[in-house]
Amino acid sequence: MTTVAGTPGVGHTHHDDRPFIRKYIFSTDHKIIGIQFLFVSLFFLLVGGLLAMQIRWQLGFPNQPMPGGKLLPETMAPDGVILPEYYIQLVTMHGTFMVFFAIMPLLVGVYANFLIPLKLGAHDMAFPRINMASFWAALLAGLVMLSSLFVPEGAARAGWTMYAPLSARPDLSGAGLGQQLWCVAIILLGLSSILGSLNYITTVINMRAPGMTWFRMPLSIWALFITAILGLLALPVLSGAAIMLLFDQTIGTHFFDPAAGGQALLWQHLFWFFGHPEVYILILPAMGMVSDMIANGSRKPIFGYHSMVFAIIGIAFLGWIVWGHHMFVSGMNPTLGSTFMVTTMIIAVPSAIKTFNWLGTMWRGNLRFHVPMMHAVGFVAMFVIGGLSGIFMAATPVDMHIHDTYFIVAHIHYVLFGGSLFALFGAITFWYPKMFGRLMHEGWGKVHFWLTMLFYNLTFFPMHILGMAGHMRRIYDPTMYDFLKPYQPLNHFISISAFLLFAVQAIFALNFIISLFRGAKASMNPWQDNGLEWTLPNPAPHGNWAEVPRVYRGPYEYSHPDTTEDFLPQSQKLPGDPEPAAASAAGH
Amino acid sequence: MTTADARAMQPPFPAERGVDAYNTKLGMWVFLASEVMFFTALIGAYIILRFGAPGEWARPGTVLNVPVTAFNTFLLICSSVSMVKAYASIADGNQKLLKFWFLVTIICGASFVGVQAYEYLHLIHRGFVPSGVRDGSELAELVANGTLPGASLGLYGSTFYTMTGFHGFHVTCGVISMIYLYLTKVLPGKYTQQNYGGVEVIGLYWHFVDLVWIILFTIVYLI
Amino acid sequence: MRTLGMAMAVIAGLAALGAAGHWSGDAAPGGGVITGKVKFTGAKPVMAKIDMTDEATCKAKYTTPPTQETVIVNANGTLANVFVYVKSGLPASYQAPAPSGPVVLDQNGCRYHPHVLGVMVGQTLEIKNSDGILHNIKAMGKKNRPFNVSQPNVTTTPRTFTAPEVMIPLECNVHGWMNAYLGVLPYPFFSVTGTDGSFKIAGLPPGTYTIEAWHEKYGVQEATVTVTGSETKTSDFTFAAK
Amino acid sequence: MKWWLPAPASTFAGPIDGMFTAILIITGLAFVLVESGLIWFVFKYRGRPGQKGYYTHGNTRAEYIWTAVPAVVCVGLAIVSNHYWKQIKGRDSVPPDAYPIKVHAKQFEWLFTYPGPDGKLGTADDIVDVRNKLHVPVGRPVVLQEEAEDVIHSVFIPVFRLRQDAVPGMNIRSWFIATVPGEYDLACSQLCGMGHYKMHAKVTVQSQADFDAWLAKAAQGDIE
Repeated sequence: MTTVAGTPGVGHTHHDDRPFIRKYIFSTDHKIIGIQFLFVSLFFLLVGGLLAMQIRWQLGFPNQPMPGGKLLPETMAPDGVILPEYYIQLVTMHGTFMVFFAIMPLLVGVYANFLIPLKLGAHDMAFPRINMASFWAALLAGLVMLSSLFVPEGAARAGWTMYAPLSARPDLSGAGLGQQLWCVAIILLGLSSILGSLNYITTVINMRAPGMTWFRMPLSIWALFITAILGLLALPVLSGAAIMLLFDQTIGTHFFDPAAGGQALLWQHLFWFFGHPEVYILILPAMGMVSDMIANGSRKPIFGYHSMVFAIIGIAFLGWIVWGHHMFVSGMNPTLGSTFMVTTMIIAVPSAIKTFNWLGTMWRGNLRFHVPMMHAVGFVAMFVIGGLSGIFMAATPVDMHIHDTYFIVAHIHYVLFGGSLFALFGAITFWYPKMFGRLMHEGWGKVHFWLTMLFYNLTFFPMHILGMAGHMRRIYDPTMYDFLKPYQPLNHFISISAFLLFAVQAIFALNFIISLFRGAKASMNPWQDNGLEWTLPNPAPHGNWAEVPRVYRGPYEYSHPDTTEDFLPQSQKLPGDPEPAAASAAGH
Repeated sequence: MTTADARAMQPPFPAERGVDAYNTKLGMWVFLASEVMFFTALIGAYIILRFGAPGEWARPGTVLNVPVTAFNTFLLICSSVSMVKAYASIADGNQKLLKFWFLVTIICGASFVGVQAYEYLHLIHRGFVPSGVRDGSELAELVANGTLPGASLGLYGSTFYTMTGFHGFHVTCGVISMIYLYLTKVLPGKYTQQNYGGVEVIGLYWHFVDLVWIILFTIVYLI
Repeated sequence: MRTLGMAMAVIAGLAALGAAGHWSGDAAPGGGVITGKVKFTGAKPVMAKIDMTDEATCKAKYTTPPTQETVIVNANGTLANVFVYVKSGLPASYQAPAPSGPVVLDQNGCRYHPHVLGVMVGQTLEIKNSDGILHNIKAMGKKNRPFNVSQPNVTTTPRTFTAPEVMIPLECNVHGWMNAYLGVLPYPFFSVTGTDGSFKIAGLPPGTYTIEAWHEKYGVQEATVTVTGSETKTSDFTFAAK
Repeated sequence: MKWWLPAPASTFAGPIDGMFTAILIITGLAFVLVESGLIWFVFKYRGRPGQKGYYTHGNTRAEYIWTAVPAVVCVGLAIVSNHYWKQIKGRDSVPPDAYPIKVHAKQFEWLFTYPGPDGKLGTADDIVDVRNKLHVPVGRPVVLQEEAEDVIHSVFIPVFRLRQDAVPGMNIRSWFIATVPGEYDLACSQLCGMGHYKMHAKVTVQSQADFDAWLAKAAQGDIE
């Protein structure tokens, strides 16, 4: 394409007369789809949390009737006492819901949808209808997964990593239909992710507003863009693996059946080839949004923007060649283990760069501790712990001891909860006004932050100790091991902290819901941010801009010496700023 | 170029320079990247399983009917050629030839699916199923008298049906999409010399499916 | 408290043992009766000892080391745990009576009691864990829906079966030696030989029947018996050591 | 309750615990550096009205430093890790005179097969399928030959710092030298089904004489 001459700017901001169902249910508007993802994934976050509470009950109070457990059917918890097969369903479904239906859609489904067009100055996604299909496929996948908890024999029960042959053999796992539904839901989710990703990628490449060059894109968009590429290339591998698993379960193929020559490790290779990029899918967008929030809260340009971008790209690239570090003790060739160990050690470097750059951003800033900033700083503090604990398991000999123990559980929760979820609490608060036109309550937001931070650390930090002692993952009753018996008080303590951690999330939920109706009306740019989205009214209208905005600079020009204000929106023209080239080509 | 045409093939608003491809075309390329990964997973699994298989892998032609599939491959390659012809026709603004070559492509594609369905039925009749060889079938006898290596046939069935099945599924989706485009766009003459993005995009998909088949045919039928 | 529970479990287990000694399906009163003994010839095989050191609860329930129950030859030279049942011959119009009450399968001392048992289609099988330690019950039926459930403590799980099947193997994977066999039939004409090696199938309508004796190691034997009126016919089986 | 690794009982514990401690110190330093920096900045640079932040886009030199230092440290750790990894798990690391014990893992039991007097597995004098009891002589290399019947299991002996998955269709060797006599736990650490938590075995490390005596008794069928 050489010219875009004669194409007028498209404005949709005239009176919006679409019927309710097209506007809020079967909407093709990226913002509505983002909000739909938000509600749905918050629901699944709650489901995942409820499952986690049951896990913690069993570990803290083994073989005691769970409060409310009598509501569960006999096949799950007779007389309220959790059964071993229900316990392993709990750990499986907790992991599955949190990874695939809560954190991933919260980060990508919500914020890629909501932010990419808004921050790039596009009127919508490249393919709005495909975008809508992506949401409905994800919702369907979630409902299929949810329904699997209620089928006879119960849900999938081979861990969220679904290691074959346990997952492939109903006679060995004790679950037939539940395992199949897991595969079906994952295939649907893969479809949804691929549809979403191709949309995000196309939009970022082709639909940036004039002047929004690659290196003027906010880091959140960079992260979401790279995440979309990871998702695009990783999810089909998972889908392929899930299809093979489904065929093994249903039509008698032998992919993972060693008795007929199939290979048990094939599943692990396929799963982790997807799974490690997936881990970065779950953290990169959080890193990107935290960069935006930290720059905003520090009132300073981000420190080392380019190295931040290259760190994201580096992580994404290295993320493809580290999958074997999940398999050091799996029986994989030990020489291969050495290779994966080296790449894994190297992937720590870009994460370190990002951490130091965040610190550099705060250095000599003029820090504003609004709720999003608190969560962003909390993210950095917690991500550091999660990142550093990763080095223990990257060191292959040490991994021999801590693999598949609570040390790993602590690590993944420091990254996913301390990392991604803290970033999400911040992001939800930060972009809430642009979604709903109101602000979440500041005071309650801070209370929620401090209580979450406290109970979160009380819950997950002691898990490192358990892991060092050798406490295995996914065991139903640790008290039957002599070497774990002395640690039961710690399990007890963790469970109580976990219940309190769950309970204080009610503050967030109530703040979220009440603010929808009673929150203070937000101004157009309540955080005094530079992003393009803050030049729109609240909530942002369908079609976003009547006139496509022009971009004159990068997104982090805070405390610019030439301005009196301490922020300088990307679309604000200063004297001497040249007009973007593409804009003049458009012939306005 | 009129405004309407431009909208179809270019972003309908001023934008920073992206790549030299309109959204749908770029989107298709991106989608095909994900398809590559999907088939990579299937083919990768096949390679790993075949190299690690217990005993000998069935020699080409002992289970599968190679000549029939070779003909089918020829059909699919023809359809790719006719797709190029259709594209070239509309790029020249020739509606008539577009209609002809597009239809040829559909017919070749549909025939491919038909021949594959026939092949499946025939194989299942002979006793070759996804789980290996059906007891008491013609192939089971061959295994019993030692003409066919039996140990790896379970993997052979698993990989064969999964790979060719998903390829067939892709061809079927392509044929359905082409029939839809033919009825709604090609026949009513909605593609013009200035606006033929749909033909180009479905063509990309079709060439990809064709390419995958050539790889599959080589590694599954010939090697 | 715990001792009391254990004592009760032992009593329950013994009671179940007693009940298992000679158990047959409930049949309507009257009708023909087929009875007989299952004899055993040849050297009595030695059953392997079961190492229960790992499960103190179970080990404590035995004074002498427990052995496998694959072949149990009675003192009178007969074979126990043979499932004898009417394989065919019932008129198509035959209406089986409703099963009366549940059948109990007890897991006590890390063994199944009884080792071989039968239920009617639709009849409740109460699977009981008297040990209070984890057992799982894996039933790999081919005609009945397979199941694999666990019992981490003293509890009872009811199950019913939908289709006739001889036999469904039951096993516990926590204790590899634990296995049992379950026959499911649409009528009450089955019996398991006990400590005297005899079986009794009662309440048969007149007819000519094929009866089959099934043993987990020695396979099956068939016999044909004709019953007219409410007479008692005898049909003995003999299994030889292999 | 001990807030540290379990008491060591194999030769692997030395390097593994040493590496653990070293990494703990390195990461501990990084942790203190970052977190104290964070807290210091939070107080030092807290916002004051009417003030602006320091306008800078970064400092290449600083970025080089904090790229290079973690890179050097990580590569260093990788080299050390690899050194011990090759000793512990490397293809050729198993001592040729290691005493072989076959481990057959199935839902939810460990069955150990000991070579008889001839010291070789797969011969007639093997003591087969000893359930949930692993006896090993102290101070002598032992190699476990792991196989799984149904699903993936994992041999985990915390005091030995030993973990190796047992995968169906594979025969995986895993060796160690026990150093301290005593009774320890062996646990399955790979989710293998509903009885996973119950799949454990007792490990008895004993002197060669005691071990031989036990083995002789076991050969008689007296495994208790």
